This record gives sequence, structure tokens and C-alpha cells, in this order.
Amino acid sequence: MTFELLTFFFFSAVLVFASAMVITIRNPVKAALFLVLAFFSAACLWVLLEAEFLGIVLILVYVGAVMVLFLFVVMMLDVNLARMREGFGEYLPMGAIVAILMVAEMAIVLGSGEFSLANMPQPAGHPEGYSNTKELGRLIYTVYVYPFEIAALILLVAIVAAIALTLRKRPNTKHQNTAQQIQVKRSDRVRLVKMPSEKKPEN
Amino acid sequence: MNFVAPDISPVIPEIFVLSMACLILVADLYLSDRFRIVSFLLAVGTLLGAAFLTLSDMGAERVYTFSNMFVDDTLSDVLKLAIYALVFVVFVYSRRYTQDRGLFRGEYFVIGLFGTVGMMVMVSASHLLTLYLGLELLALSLYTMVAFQRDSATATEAAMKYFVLGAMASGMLLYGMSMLYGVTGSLEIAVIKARVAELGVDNLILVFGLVFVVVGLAFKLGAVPFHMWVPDVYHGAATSTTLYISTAPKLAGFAILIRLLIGGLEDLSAVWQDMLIILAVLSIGIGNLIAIAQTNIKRMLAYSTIAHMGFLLLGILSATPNGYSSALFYALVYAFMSLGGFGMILMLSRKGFEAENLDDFKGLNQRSPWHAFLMLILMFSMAGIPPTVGFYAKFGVIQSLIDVGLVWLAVVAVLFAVIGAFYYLRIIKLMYFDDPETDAPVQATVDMQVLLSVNAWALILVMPWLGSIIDLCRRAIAGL
Amino acid sequence: MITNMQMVYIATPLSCLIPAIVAGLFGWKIGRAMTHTITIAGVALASLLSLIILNDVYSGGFFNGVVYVWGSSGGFPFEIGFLIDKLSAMMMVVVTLVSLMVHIYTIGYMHDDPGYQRFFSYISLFTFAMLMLVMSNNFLQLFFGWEAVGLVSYLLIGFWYDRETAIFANLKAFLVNRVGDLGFLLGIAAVFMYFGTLDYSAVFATAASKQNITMEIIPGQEWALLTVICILLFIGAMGKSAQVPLHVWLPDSMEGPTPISALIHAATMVTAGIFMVARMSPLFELSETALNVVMVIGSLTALLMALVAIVQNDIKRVVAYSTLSQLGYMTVALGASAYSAAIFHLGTHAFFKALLFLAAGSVIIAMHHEQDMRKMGGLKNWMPWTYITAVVGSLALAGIPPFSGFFSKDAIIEAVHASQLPAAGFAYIAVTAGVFITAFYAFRLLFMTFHGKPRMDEHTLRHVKESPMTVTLPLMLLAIPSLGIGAIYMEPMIFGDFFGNSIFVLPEHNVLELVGQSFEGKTGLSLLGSFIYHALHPGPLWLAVAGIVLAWFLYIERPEIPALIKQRLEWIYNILDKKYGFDEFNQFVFAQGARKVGNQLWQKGEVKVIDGFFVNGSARVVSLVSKVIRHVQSGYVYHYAFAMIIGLFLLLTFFLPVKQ
Amino acid sequence: MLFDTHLLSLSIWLPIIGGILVLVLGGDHNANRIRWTALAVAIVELLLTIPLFTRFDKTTAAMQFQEKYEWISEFSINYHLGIDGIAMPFILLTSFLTVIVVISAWQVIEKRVAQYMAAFLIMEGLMIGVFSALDAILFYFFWEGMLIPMFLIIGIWGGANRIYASIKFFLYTLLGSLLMLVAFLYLYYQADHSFNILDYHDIKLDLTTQKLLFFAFFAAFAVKVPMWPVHTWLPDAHVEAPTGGSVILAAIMLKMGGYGFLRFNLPIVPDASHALSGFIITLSLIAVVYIALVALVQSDMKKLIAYSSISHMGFVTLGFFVFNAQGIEGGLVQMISHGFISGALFLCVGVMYDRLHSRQIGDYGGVVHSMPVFAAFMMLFAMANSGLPGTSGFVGEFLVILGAFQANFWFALLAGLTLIFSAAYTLWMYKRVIFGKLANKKVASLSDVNAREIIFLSLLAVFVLGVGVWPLPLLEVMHASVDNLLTQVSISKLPMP
Amino acid sequence: MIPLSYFLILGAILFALSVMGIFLNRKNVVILLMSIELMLLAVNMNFIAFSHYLQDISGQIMVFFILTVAAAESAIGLAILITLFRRRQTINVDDLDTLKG
Repeated sequence: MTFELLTFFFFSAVLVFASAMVITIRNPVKAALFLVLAFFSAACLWVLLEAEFLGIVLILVYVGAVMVLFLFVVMMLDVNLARMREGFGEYLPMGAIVAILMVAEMAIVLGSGEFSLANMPQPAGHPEGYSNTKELGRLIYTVYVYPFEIAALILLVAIVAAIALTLRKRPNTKHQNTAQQIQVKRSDRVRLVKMPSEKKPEN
Repeated sequence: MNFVAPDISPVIPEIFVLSMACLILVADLYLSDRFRIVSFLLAVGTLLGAAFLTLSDMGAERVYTFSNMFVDDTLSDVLKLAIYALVFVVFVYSRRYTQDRGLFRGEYFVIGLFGTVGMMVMVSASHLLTLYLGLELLALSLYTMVAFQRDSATATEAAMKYFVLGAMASGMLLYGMSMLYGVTGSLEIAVIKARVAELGVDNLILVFGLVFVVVGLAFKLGAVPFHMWVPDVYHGAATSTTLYISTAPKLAGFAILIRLLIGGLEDLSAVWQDMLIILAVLSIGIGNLIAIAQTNIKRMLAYSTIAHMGFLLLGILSATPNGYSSALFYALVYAFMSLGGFGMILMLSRKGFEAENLDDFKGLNQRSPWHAFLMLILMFSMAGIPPTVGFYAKFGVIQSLIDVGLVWLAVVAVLFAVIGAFYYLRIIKLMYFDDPETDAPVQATVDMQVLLSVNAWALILVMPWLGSIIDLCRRAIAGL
Repeated sequence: MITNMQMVYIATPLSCLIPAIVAGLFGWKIGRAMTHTITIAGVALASLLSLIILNDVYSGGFFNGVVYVWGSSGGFPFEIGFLIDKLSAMMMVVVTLVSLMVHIYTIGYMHDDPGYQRFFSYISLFTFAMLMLVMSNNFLQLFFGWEAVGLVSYLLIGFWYDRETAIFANLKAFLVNRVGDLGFLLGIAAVFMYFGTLDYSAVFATAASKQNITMEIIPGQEWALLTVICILLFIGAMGKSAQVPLHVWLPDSMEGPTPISALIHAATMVTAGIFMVARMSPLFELSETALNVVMVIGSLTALLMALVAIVQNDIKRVVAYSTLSQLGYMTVALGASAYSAAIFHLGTHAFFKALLFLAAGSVIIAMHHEQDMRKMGGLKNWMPWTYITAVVGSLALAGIPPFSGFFSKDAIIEAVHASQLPAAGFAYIAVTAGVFITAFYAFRLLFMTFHGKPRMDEHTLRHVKESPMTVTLPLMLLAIPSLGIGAIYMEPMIFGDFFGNSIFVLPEHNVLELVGQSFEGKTGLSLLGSFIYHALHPGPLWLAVAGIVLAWFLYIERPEIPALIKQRLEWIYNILDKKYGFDEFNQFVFAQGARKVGNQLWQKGEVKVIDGFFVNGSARVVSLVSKVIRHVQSGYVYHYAFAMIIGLFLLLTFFLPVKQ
Repeated sequence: MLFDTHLLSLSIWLPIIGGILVLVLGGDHNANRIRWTALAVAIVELLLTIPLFTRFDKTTAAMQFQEKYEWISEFSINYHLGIDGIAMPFILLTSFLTVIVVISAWQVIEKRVAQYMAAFLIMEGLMIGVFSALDAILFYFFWEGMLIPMFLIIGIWGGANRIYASIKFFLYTLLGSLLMLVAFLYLYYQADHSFNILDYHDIKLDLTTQKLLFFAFFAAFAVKVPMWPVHTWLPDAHVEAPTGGSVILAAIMLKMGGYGFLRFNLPIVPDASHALSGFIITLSLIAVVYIALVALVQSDMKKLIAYSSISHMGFVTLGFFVFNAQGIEGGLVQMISHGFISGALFLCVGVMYDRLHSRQIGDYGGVVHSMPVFAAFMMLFAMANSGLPGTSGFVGEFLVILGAFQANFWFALLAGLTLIFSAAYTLWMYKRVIFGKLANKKVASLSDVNAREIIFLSLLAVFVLGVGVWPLPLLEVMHASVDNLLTQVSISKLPMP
Repeated sequence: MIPLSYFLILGAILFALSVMGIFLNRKNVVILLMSIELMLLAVNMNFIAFSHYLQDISGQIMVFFILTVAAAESAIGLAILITLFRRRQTINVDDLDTLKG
């Protein structure tokens, strides 16, 4: 068993374990953390596959941003954890059976030899000076500029959607109204009160 | 490396719509509620402009650009034009409805336009990546639109379900794509096609990937058993959103189905034909059956949509150009029927009242014979009774089935169509044979009245141009 | 080129049809007097024309031609046409004359009835239908007339449409006739199929060549074509001429305005069947089986119906049953191939039966529409004319020489006697027994009505008086032929060449010639004399006399005995009183049975099985399935997901191994 | 001639356009204007169809008054019209009865007059279209299109149980016709991409295919005829429909089934027709006998007449499937005549219903006392229904029995039972309704038929008697076409081995 | 030397697990979203593996975009989740059953 294979098995095991925990664990916070673990091991596996950039991105973007978002939401929603686990066991056998059957089926197909080493040998390493990141960057901004723009648009949609869906105007929040501010006239703000310049003292 | 700047001229409509959407997004910030109509006008204007751009660039030539990721052919032009038209009408129909419910916001149009861009991308996709991105762009827009009615419990629930299931389906589609990629070594549909032709039907992995792809596509179309989001989303979302979901995206879904199954995997047709048979029969059967038990008309139309999608699949699974074109025709006809159907629900709704129960249609003929008649046309068209265009749509599909010798399937389809006719008839029955429960007059804006009338009547009066539309569909398919 | 005679032919039925239509449609406008004037004028004209035709026929006139082509199919034309020969000419005369009497009589009898015009319209129409029937030269038109007669009889029986019994009777009459018509129609179909035409002359001409053709009705059973045809046609005749078991309508038909419509039925309409068989003699002659059937049916009718007449107390019913019995005689004659005897009896019977009916009617008028003979008696003192004519009629019916009935009936008996057919033996016994019974019930009626002590109530008794002239005049007019026509026409009609070749008899069946040969005198009075002598010799005449004497003994001399006999022989009496239970049987099996079956079919077959199980059942199943499977849509997203997974999984499982 | 070549199109579209015009004329406030317009359209239409008869060439079986234009060339669907001797009488029947229906609705229909009249006029056009279409899809187009107005007529103006009836009617017929559509499409490919019905006559098909096609057509036509056991929509539909609807249903719609058998089953799949003739004949005879018995026990007059219709239509199908001229022509005449008679009977019931608002036999009795003229009319039609010679009802029955006898004695016998049964149920009903003592005060207060009713009843009476006394003109136009049809049936369409 | 099929089977296991996660989880919507992330991870695993063995970078580009989309998707998913929670005060999957039938 080579080191590569050993690494593969290690991270695979971690990955599968973490994933299994994600879907079975009671506490969503813990689930999120297991998800982080899963991503981390996946990233390692990717590096093994010479996809360094994506491995890094997975950790940086996913673990760093998306998972934090998840955790943030979980915390914010303050879900009652006590009720979380009821009725899980009932469905587990059926779910497990289907899952196992499916995995078996998929494994049979995928392991059928089509993708064995004989058919698809591990490629030779990249030439010297090859940078995964650079290569990706070059392609994304040239050949894949169109998808890139669409991806940007998708992110824009996500932004707009997130804001449109969650932004609430609370009745008692005070906020600026730019339009109003700009349109304001002198007469709106300044009231000239006529006062007699002098007043005779009472006495 | 030598990178040539891509030819952006075929993409101008997309760029236009996108720019306008961004413009509206910004402009809307500076509009008070009183002037919100400007966003609306800009949005519909955008669609008209896009239609103009697409029309002016419409040619028989197939043009690839962006490193073969974008294709501009007759099919894409036809579908894009239809999508503009549909979205345009959707906006017009939903104006009063959204105003009444506080949904008449800039974001609504912006998201709607973003969704339109997504559909355009899908329609023009010639690469798995663009196909996927277009799909997601549309899907995300739709999730948002469904959830848009934040104060509605059903809308948010529907959005959640839609989101979870939709993401799952995307995952499946992607999984399938990964298999295709693995086998063919490319994400470019044309290359995939060439590779598939070499590998042939016997390739296990291809079939394996195909199953996932078909499942993903079936979900987008709402074919049984991947249909379950459809009724809940149609029902839960605001009717204006349902209107949007049920029309243009079906065309986009059809487009990717064509692009993938026919453009890329036509050599596997022997396999996917059988799969689609199962899906189609189930869809037609279950869709029509469950629709009968519905009391909510949106839900009923949702099941009817499922059944219609089954019919659509029938056209595709015949795996002949004739079948594809009749499926395309079916999709177009369906989209416009659905537009009218949900449009009618929108029209009958008032502030604080959703005309979404079947009983709300009671005695419509006495309240407003004109509207009842429009609905009658729509319902008969959906049921596929001549002289409405719905008949020709079904006709074409069944014809293509018989062409390839699937007579039994035609008979099955026809039997379920009879069951289907029942619930359409029930609406007519409610409108014409029952007495109204309310005598509230039907109020609607003039533009909507006119458009809806045109919409419904077109289903009959399109007759003289039917031939040219079918011809257009044929040409669109021939140009693939 | 239309000749004068052809004009006459066409004019004859039309002179009845047009007044009928006018009276029917415009009777309310033109009034009573005008109505009866035009209808009577029409019928009178028809009678006149019939006589002209008869005369013409006897001077060699003959016509067989098409009036118009009714329709065509498969290259075969169906025509409306006339066949004028001696048979039809004679029938025309009988029909129009009787009808004329009826018309005249109606003026008086129906004087106060609100349906006066309607009635005239009906009887004119009836005359038209009868004329079309007898004048026909093809089966189709025959069937037309046949059914048209049925229609009018339906209308006439139900003339008093608010009488429950009347409208029951007319429906019954129509339906029973329809049973016969079905057979008739099938017979026509058989003729059409095998002869390719419905024209008499064409059929008759080729009949002999079809003798060896058989058809298989019940698989394995080969029946001679002509037998089948003849029996089918005869079923029609059984309906119209009221032969057992299709006789049941006739007694009930007396519900019509008494006794005119009854007369129509008894004296005219029923003869249609006899006429038809005579007309079809070229076919019947070729099938001995059919002749036997005819004879058996006829003799059964003659005997059984005569027996029933004995126990009837309703004056009209006695006459009606007597009619049935006499029709049986005619049928027997037909069966014995003595067609001309049958027609001869038909003619004499028409007159004396008309006489009896009208006399009965006269009595009924006098009795204020009381028809029960037990409430009559002694009427001869008040109603001399009626009485005398009734006596004439009864004697004729009983077959006492020299009244007309004697000659015709005896000819039949002799003919049967001479017949060589297997059924002839039975028929002979039946008809001779019938003679005795006939005489008995005829005089029973006479004695009960006109003799003895009056048994009616005071009020009626005070008002009893002879009927008006319009009633008695026809009686007297009818009495004359009843008295004399037999003696005069016996020779030409039975033994002579009266019918020429319109009746066809095979030499081996020619019983009448056999009968004729046995008489010493061959012509004129000597024949008459030997005929009477012959009748005396073996006995029919004595039997008749015995019947009369018995009637006298039982109803005049010892009126208490009948009640005694009734007690002693109660079961026989009951059978007779119930008329052998035909009515009950029909009512129970056919009328109620059909309704019961219909109800079962409807409630079970239609409502439960087809509609309930299949139609609504499938709708229910669909909606049930719908209601059940909609719960698959549970609302839980994990179920939805699971459906997708299962779908995916199944597709994978299904497609992967299959393609491997 | 220009007029001739467009006569059929005119006949189809004039009433449809007229109907839309009437619909546009609007609401109930100007009901009279609507009625007169509708009547005018119907009469013009009748006059327009008369030349179809007078200019008809009886000597040929070829399609006449043909029109052919490309319609949807992409589907090779043509707008192809033409009539032969089989179709032509039905067109006249349709235009004639529509006039009657319009008159009969004059005062009876008070709500939604325009919609009512329009529905009938539009339906008239569609029905004529069915009879004159020579393109299968055009045929189907009219055939299905017709369902819509009829569905509405039953549903809107019908009786208490109208909704059940209308939906049952619609679904039943839809099911049948969709299978027919499948058959058309199959034939389309067999006939080398043609929807021309006449082209279908030349296709060679093996027996199994023929049988399947036969059943597909059977599904459509048997439901329409209706044949036992797919007949149960009819009593419901008839009973619940308004008078005019029942008239059109019974008089014309049912005939389309019979017409379809002749136009499609017999010539296109002759071998299957022969092979399955026993099946059809059995069903027909069951209809004749079984349904007659059922009719006997009905207490609702309309239902009784409806069942009588089924029974009579059994005669028609029987006649068609004995494959001889008498049978087929008899069936055709029977259909025409039944059009008049059942129409007339439904109108009669309608006349009573308008006055007493009951269709139950039990609610009547002694109507003759208060409505003598009406009673006379009804007597005529009742007798015609019982197939009395001299009325049109006889002609068809006679010919069919002649034809059936040639096939088998028992067919003729069982069919002939209708002589007894039809008389039994019709006259028994007549007896209970019209005859007898006045049943109640309501019946006593009935007013006799008015001028309007006399007009339509006597028009029908004239036809019933006219055809009965002289059916030759009617039969003559059919001969050539029926002969041609018989030739078609006798040629085997099985492919050469 | 790791065969490609190992990675693919790993992807398959991940895929199945995530799918089961959606089915088994009946309480917390957040876990559903996490399952979806897992599913995309499985897909990405496939793409990268293929990309590596095919020596074709477009697979990685695909993953790059999938990651982008997944991020956007999570954003929207969470936004919907929040909306839902605000409206319903629950994110219990079992409670999301007002729409059914």
C-alpha cells in the first residue's frame, strides 16, 4: 500500500464518517462542524488529485464563509433542540437499506473496471512550473468568461434575494431616507419665527 | 496562448436584459412607491427590446460563440421569443395582483428578469457548464420569487420545499453530468455527442450517467415521480409567481431536455426512450388522477401541468425529429394555455381574496359571460378538444408516437386524457351550470382584460397560422 | 296510358281516403251533417265502383299493374299496385257494402257522441285500408293494408278513450295483431329472399320451382322453404283472423262503440286473414304441412271458441265468440284447400254476422246500454223488427237451410270430409261438433234475449222500444242477403268458376270438386236440392236442429236446468268462463312477464351493472384511486425526497442490468 | 359552378357565423331579435342545403360538391369536403331539424336565449361538417367540436340531474372518439401520410390490425349510436337535456355513429367487419330486445323515448352488418326516419313539459280531453315509432328485416320483435298519458297546442308520412353509394400472402 | 496508485449519504441544507477525480463554478430558512405540511 493510497483511505474514512455524522447528529451546530471536517478531508483528497486551488478554495470559501454562515443562522434561529431527534430510528432501517442498495449498485457500476487503473491509469505528473491556480485563472477569464459572467450574475441574484427576503423594516428603526434628504428644502428645515426684538419688562 | 475575443453579437439580447435588470435594480432604489410603475414599465420594455434584438438577429444559421458554450440557432430564437412573450404577459397579468398584495416591488421584476436571463442561457446552452449555470440562475430566481411573499406561511413553506428538492435534483443532474464528463472527457455537448456515438448504447457508465441526467431533467419538468414539488409550489406561491413558474421555465426546461438528450445523447435514445416512457406514463396517469381530487384550482392546474409534461415527454420519447417538433409545439401551446389559466385566477382575485378554490368559479357565466367563455376556451384547450389549439398539440404528439409504432402508448395516453378531461369539464360545469356564490363584479385592468382575451382567443384563432407555427417548430428542430 | 278502368281502380280507395282525411282534419269545422254526407257519399261511390269493377271482371276484365314505385333497394323495386281479379273484386264489393251499411247505421247509433266526425273519419279510413289490402298486387302493399286495418281497429276499439277497458282492449288488440304481423313480415322477408320480388304474379309463377328448396332455421333441421313461408304468412293471418291462440283480442274488441266497430272487426277486418290465405293459395297448395297446420288451427278455433260462446252472458260477446268460431270454419276450409268455400262462408258470414251484431246493437240501445242477457228477455214483443231479423241471423248462423249460413258451412264440412290431409279427420270431428254447439248458443242468445219473461228493471222496461229506422233499416237490408245469398251464390262460388284462376288448387287437393261429384244434381236447383239432402243424410243439419232444440229446452222450457248444470260441471264451466285462461296466461306471462323482465333488466342490468358497476363504478374507482394516491403527496419534504430517491433507484436498477 | 363548389362550406360556416352573430347580439333584453335572427339563419341554411338534394347526381357513388384546400400542410391535413348519397340526407335532416328546434324554443327558453340559439346554430354547422368531411382530421375536428355546444346545452338548460348527464355524455363520447383519433393516425401512416378518408379504402391491412382498428372505430361510433352496453349515457343525457337538445341528440348525433360505421368500419376494415359482424349483430339484437324491455318499464317519458331510440338504433347497426343493400339502406332510412320521429316525440314531450313541468307518465292521463289536436299529432308519431306502414318508421324496419332475414332467420325474428315491443312501450305510454280519464286538475287545465307548436309538429308529420308513403326519392339517392360501399365491403383488404 | 474508481465510489457513498440525509432528517431544515452541500461535494469529488485522470482541466473549472453556485444557493437557502422561521417560528421539517394532497 502506497502512501498515496493510505492517505486516500484515511481521508476517505474521515470524510465518510464526518458525512455520516452530519446527517445523523442531533445538534445542528455539531452537524455544521462535522460538515467542516468533511470539507476539510475532501479538500485534502482534492489536493491529492492535484487540484490544489480548489482544495484551498473549498476550505477558504466553504469552511471560512459558507459554514460560518450556516453556524450563524443556526445560532440566530435559536432552535429548540429537545424535539430534534424524535422518530429518527423508525426510518433509519429503510433509509439505510435503500442507501446501501444504492451504494452497492453505484459501486458495482463504477467499480466495474471501466475506471480501473488499467483503463484509466494515474496520469503522469504535471510539467515543471505548472500552476493549477494559474491555469484555472487563465481559462476562467478567457475561455470561460461567459460562465464566469453568469456565475457573477448568480451571486448577484443571491445577494438581491437574500436582501429582499430577509431585510425587514422594523417599525421603530430609524434609517436614512436619501431621497428625502436630498430633496429637502430650506423651508422644510428652517422655520423663521418672528419675534419682537424687544419686550418691555413687566414691571 | 492565443485567445480570440468572442463574438458577442449573438449574446446581445442576454446582455441587454441583464443590463436593464441591473438598471432597474438601481433605479428602483430611487423610486417611491407611487412611481413603482416605472420599474414595471422598464421591465416590460426590456422584454420588448429583447424581442426586437432577437428578432433582428434571427437567422437560420447556427452560430456558436464563447468557445462553443453558447449557441444561437432557430430553436433558441423561437424559445427565447416565446419566453419574452410569456414573461411580458406574466408581468402585465400580475401587475394589479402584486399591487394589491404589496409584492409590486422592484426586486420582483429584477428577479423576474434575472430568471429570464437564466432561461435564455439555458436555451442557448451548448456546454454542460452553461447549461448548469443557466439552470441554477433560473432556479435561484424562482426560489426567491416563491419566497417573495414573506408574510405568507404557504409561500415560505413552498419555497423551502422547492429549494430543498430543487437543489437535490440539481445534485443528481450534476452527478449525471460528471459521469458524462468522465466517460466522454468533455463538457461540450457537441463533443459529448461525438464520443457517445463512438461508445454506443452498451456503455454502462453512459447509461448510468444518463439515468441521473434524466432524473434531474424530469425534476425540472415535473415528471412523476420527481413531480412532488410542483403542486406544493404552485399552490403555495403567490399566484403571480405560480404564473411565472408554470409558463416560461417549462420552455427552458424543454430546451435543456432537447439540448442534452437530443443534442448530446441522441445515440442513447434507445435507452432514454424507455425511461421517458415510464416517466411519461406515470406523469400522465398520476397527474390526471390526482388532479381529480383537488379542490384548489392552482393545485389542480399543477397536477394538470404534470400530466401535460407527460404528454410533452411522449413527443420527445418518440425520438424522431417529428416527435421533437411536436413536443416543442406542445410545450409552446402548454405555456400559453397555462398562462391563460393562471391569468384567469389572477383576474378573479381581488384585494384580500384569492380566487384559488374551484368554488370561486361557480356561476362565472352569470357574473361575466365573457370571462367564463375565455376560461371555457382555456379549459377545452387543456383538455385537447378541437377546435382549440390544445387539440393540435396532443394530436402532434400522438401522431409522432404512432409514427414509431408505440400505438399502445398512444392508447394509454388517450385513456388518461379522458380522465383528465373530467376535471377541466368540472370547471366549466362550475362556471356554467352552477349559480354564483358571490355577485362581486370581475374587475381587472384594461391591459389585462385585453391581453387575456387575446391569450384565450388565440387558442382558437391561431388556426390559420397553425401551419406556420408547426413549420417553425420543425425548422427549429431541424436546425439543431 | 291510363284507361278508364284504371281510373276506377284508383278512384275506389281514394273515394274513401279523401273523405276520411277531410273528416279527420276538418270535421270540427264542417260539422256533423257535412261529415257524414261526404263520408257516406265516398263509401257509396266506392261501393258503386266496386260493383262496376265486379261487373267488369266478370266480363273479362283483369288488371295487374303498378300505381307507383314506392321504393327500391339493391336493384329490387317495391311497388304499390293493384291486382284486380275475381277474388279481389268480390272482396271489394263485400267490404264496401258492409262498410256502407256501417256508415249509415252510424248516423243513428253515434248520434249523440261527441266524437261523431272522428268516428266517420275512422271508418272511412278503415274502408280505404281494407280496399288497399284486397286490391294489392304485392306482399308489401298487402302488409300496408294489413297494418293500416290494425291501426284503425286500434283507434276504433279505443274510440271511447276514457274507458279504461276500451283503451286496454285496443292496446291488446294492436299488440296481439303485431305478433301475427311479425310472422307475416318474416314470411314476406322469406319470399323476398328466395323469390327476389314481392309481386304476387311473379312469386306465384315461380313457386313451383322452389318446391325443393329447404332452409335451415334450427341448425340440423331442414325445412321446406314453402312450408316455412306459408306458416309464417299464416301466423299473420292467425293474428288478423283471430285464430287460436292469437284470438284473444277479438272478444275484447267489443269495447268499441257497439256494435259498429265490433262489426268492423267481426265482419270485415277478420276476413283479411282468410282472404290472404286464399290469395296465397298458389303457395299454400305447394305445402301440405302448411295446409295441415292451417286446418288444425282452424278446427281448434272453431270448436274451442264455440264452446266458450255457450257460457257467455254478454250479448256482444256471444256474437264475438261466434265470430271466432266461424272464422275457425273458414280457416279449416282453407286448410282443406276449399278456398272458395272459405270465401263463400266469409261472404255469407259477413252478412249474417253483421245482421246479428246490428241486432245486438239495436237491443243494447233499447236496453240503455245494458249488455247482460240475464237482464233481458221477452223483447220480441217490443222490438219486432229486431227480433225477426235476429231470428234470420241466428238461423243463418246455425246453418239451417235455406239460410245462407247453411250452404257455406255445409260446403266446408263436406270439403273437410273429403280432404285427404292427415289433419282432416280431427278437423271433421271438430267442425261437425261445432255445428251443434253453434246452433245451441245462437238460439240460447235468441231465447234469452227475446223470449221468456222480461228480467230487466222497471225503469228500463218502461222505456224499451223498437229502434229508429236508421237502425232497423240496415237490419232489414242485411236480412235479405242472410236469407238468400247462400242459395244463389253457392253454385258459382263453390263449384263454379266464380273465382276463375285467382284461386289455385292442385288437382289432388281439389276437395270441392270431389264434393261436387258426389251430388246427383250438377247444376241449378237440382244441385241445391241434392246439397240439402246430402246435409240431411249424414247429419250436420240434424245436429244443428238438435242444438236448437236443446237451447229451447234449457232456456225456454226448463230455465232452471242451466244453473244446475253449471253447478254440477263447475270445472268445465270455469274453464269455459275463463276462456281456457288464455287471457290470464298472456297477461301473466307476456304482459307482466315482460314488464318484470324489463324491470329486472333495468334495475339490475342498467342501473346496477352497466351504470352502477361499469360506468359509475369506473368513475368511482378513478376518484377513489385519486383520493388515495393524493395522500402520497403527504406534504413532508422527506417523503418527496424519498420518492425521488426511489425513482432514481428504480430507474437505475431497471436500466442497468437490462442493458448489460 | 362557383356556388356548387362552395355549397358545403357555406352550409357549414353560415350557421356557425350566424351563431356567433347571435351570441354577440347579446342578452335576454332583446330576446325577440335574437329569436328572429336565429330563425332567419336556420331557414336560410335550410334553403341553402336544398340544392344539395336537387342538384345531387344519383347515378354516381363519387363524392360530390367536393372542396379541397390545404389546411395544415405540415400535418398533411386538408380542408376536404364532399358528400355522397349516404351523407347527403343527413345534412338535409340537420338543417331541417335545426329550424324546428329554433321554433320549438321560441317561448320556452327564456334565460340566456342568445347562448341557447347560438349553441344550436354552431352545432348545426359542426354537424354538417361531420357529415361532409372527407379528411379524417377535419372529421374529427367537427366530431369533437360538436361536443362542446352539446355539453353546454345539456348542462345549462337541462333538468335536475343535468350535470351528471352532461359530464357522462361528454366523457363517454370523448373516450370513444380519442380512440378513433388513434386509429386515424395509424391509418395516416399506413396510407402513406394521408388523412384523406377515401385513401384509406385502398390500404391493405392484416386481420389483427383490422380488428384493432375496427374496435377503435367501434369505440367511437358504438358510443355515439349508442350500442348496448355503452349506451347508458343516452337516457341520462336525453332526459336531462332541454327539448331542443334531446331532439338534436336523438335525431342527429346518434346518426353520426351509424354514419361513422358506414364511412369507416365497413369500407376500411372489411375483413374485420366480416369477422366481427356476429359480435355487432349480437349487440344490436340485445339492444333491440333488451332495451325494448327496459323501455317498457320506464315511468319517465323522455327516458322511455330515449330507450326506444337505443332500441331503434340497434336496428340500424343490425342492418349495416348484414352486408346487403336492404340492410344498409334500411339502416340509413331508419336513421333518417328516426331523426324525424324521435325528434317529434321529444318535441311532444316538450310540449307537455312546458305546460305541466313534469315528464312523469304518472302525472298525466286523459290529456286528449284537454289537448285533442296534440293527441292526434302524438298518435301519429307514436304509431310511426311503432313502425306502422305508411309512416317513415316502417320503411327502415322493413328493409332491415328483409336484409337481416337474408343473413339469418333468427336475426330477422329477434329484430322483428321490435314490431311488438315498440308498439308495446310506445302505445302503452300513449295510453297512460293521452287516453283515459282526466288524471287531475292540472291536466284538465292544459291548453292545446298553439300555432307555433302546430307548425313544427305538422312539418314533422308531413315528413313522417311523406317518407312513409313514398320513400323512393330518399332511397334513390343512396343506391349508388350503397352499392359502392357493398363492393368495398366485399373486397378483402388483407395483404397478399 | 489509486484507481479512479475509488474516488468515484467515495463520491457515490457521499452521494448516497447526502440523499439519505434528506430522507432521514425530519426535524431540522438546516441539516437538509447541509445534506445538499454534501451532495454537491460528492459531485465535485467526481469532477475533480475525472479531471485528474483525464488530465482535463475543464472538470476543475466545473467544480469552481459549482462551488460558486453552491455558495449562492446556500445564501438563498438560508434566506428562505430565515423567512420561514420568522413566519412560522419553527424550522422543523415535520411542521412543513400545510401544503399537501
